[in-house]
Amino acid sequence: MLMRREVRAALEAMLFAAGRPLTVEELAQAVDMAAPDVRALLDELVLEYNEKGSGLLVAASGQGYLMCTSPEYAPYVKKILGPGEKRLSQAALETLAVVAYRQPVTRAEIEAVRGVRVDRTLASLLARGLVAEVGRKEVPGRPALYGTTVEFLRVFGMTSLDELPPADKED
Amino acid sequence: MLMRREVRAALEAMLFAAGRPLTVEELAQAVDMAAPDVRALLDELVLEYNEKGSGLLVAASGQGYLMCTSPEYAPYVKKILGPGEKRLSQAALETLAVVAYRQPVTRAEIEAVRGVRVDRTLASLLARGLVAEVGRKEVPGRPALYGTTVEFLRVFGMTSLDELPPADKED
Amino acid sequence: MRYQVRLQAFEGPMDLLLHLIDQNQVDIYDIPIALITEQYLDYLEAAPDEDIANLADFLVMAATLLHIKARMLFPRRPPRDAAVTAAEREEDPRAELVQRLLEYQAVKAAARRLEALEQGAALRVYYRECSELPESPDWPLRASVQELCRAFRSVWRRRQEARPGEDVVPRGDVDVAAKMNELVLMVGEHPRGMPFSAVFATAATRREALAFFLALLELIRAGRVRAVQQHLRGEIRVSLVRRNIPC
Repeated sequence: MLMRREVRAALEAMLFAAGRPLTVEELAQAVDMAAPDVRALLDELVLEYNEKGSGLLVAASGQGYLMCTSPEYAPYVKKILGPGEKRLSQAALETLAVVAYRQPVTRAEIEAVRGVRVDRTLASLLARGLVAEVGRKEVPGRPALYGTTVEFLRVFGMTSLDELPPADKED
Repeated sequence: MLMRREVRAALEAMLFAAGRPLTVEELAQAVDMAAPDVRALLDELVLEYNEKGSGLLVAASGQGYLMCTSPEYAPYVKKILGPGEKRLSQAALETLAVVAYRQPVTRAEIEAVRGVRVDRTLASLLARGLVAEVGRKEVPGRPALYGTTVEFLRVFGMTSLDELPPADKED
Repeated sequence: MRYQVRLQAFEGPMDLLLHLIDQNQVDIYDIPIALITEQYLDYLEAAPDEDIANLADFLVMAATLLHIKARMLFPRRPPRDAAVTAAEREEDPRAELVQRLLEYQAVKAAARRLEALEQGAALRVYYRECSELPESPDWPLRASVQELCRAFRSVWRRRQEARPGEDVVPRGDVDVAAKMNELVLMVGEHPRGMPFSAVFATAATRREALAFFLALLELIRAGRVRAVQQHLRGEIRVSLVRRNIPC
């Protein structure tokens, strides 16, 4: 049986290494503890990282718990990582925006908003792992429903979809 | 001008996100501070992470400073990253091949052959113990020379480097 | 008026419509449909041949615009103003189009914000860049010698295709220490100084030239060689530093 301090450290190590949000269940299974106990420890970590003014952050989101850098140090991280990956095209960004704000959404629904066919753009977003099929719509033809992925969160630097900038405000 | 606490946090964030050893010079440039001051802060971080029994570690090596998981929590990390054998990525395999056939070889020489930066790949091969620093090249700057390890022989099922198939024959 | 702007410059018919509304500085809630339709059709007519494949989406919107225009010719209500209720606005033939335009405008704004996040222009968090290999040595790795050998050959082939003719890192590599000795002998033969450029004339490859250069720097640093430039942009001459040789 691990000591409490050790479990916390194990959780830290796992969150660090994964590079993606981990669910309480995954983590609980790994440390062989009950999920509620693990959740309590995780929430402690969230608070602690937040309070000590570290450059890192443990964030709880719908997808699970995630370790990432604090937003206030983003400019420094950007300097080290260099310029971002290749830019998404305008068509890809618009399609992605519709998926992000309307998910789950069918292809026909995206096309209705953008006023153009999106089959190729959607295929490339699926291939890049920014969008995934998340189900089928229960209407005749049962069209695929699309949603954003964890990779989407990673590329746009969010810990959860709640951080999507509000859609109705003009800028 | 950043406060001392902020510089530390910025260093943490950069080390976290980079996933490879960062040199004092790189970090100093990013936070716009003198290298010796940054080195002192980094050494503080090394001590602190070590003392507080975190699941993470800041380690100084010949290549610079690296943030990684504490070795004692490796079994948990392994559980989370998924069971089963891992295949080497093409990038890792190619870098390893250049080291194996051209050893001892400097990083710049590997990069000249592969035509891409290899610092991250090389760092992960070093961390995994497939490659090690075997000396310094006696040219200005004395860059590190790399060679393969006993672990490399074990993974590839060889008893000695003489068993490497000749590379100049076409297959 | 003809517009020689390619349709491809627009992300679709909605984008073109927003552009026209913007250009004419008209209220999106009160679109002068006849004017906008006319300008829209002008764009389509002026479309170069390459844009034809792209035209279908634009034609659907053209039909919608013409339909709205036809319905507008038979006004059933007085001109709209802010006091008109939502139910009444529903009956405006333009209402659905306005709704779609507003929605599309929001999508464009959202796309811009996503772009800023992607480029790191806005504050964002960074996930860890995972190393490709698990660090623990007890992690089983699957790899074969054949695979390794193939990888090396493919790297080598790519390299030679990329830079034919140029010498790739030779096995023994060029030895800077040896070059230092060579340089001392060469420079010694020029009592009045050896032209800098001549130092490199004997180098067969770029790497060898680099080795010469590094050797030269080392010699200068060690005080065994002096490099002198008589005037600005003049030739640099390299000469040995004579020491009192004890007999």
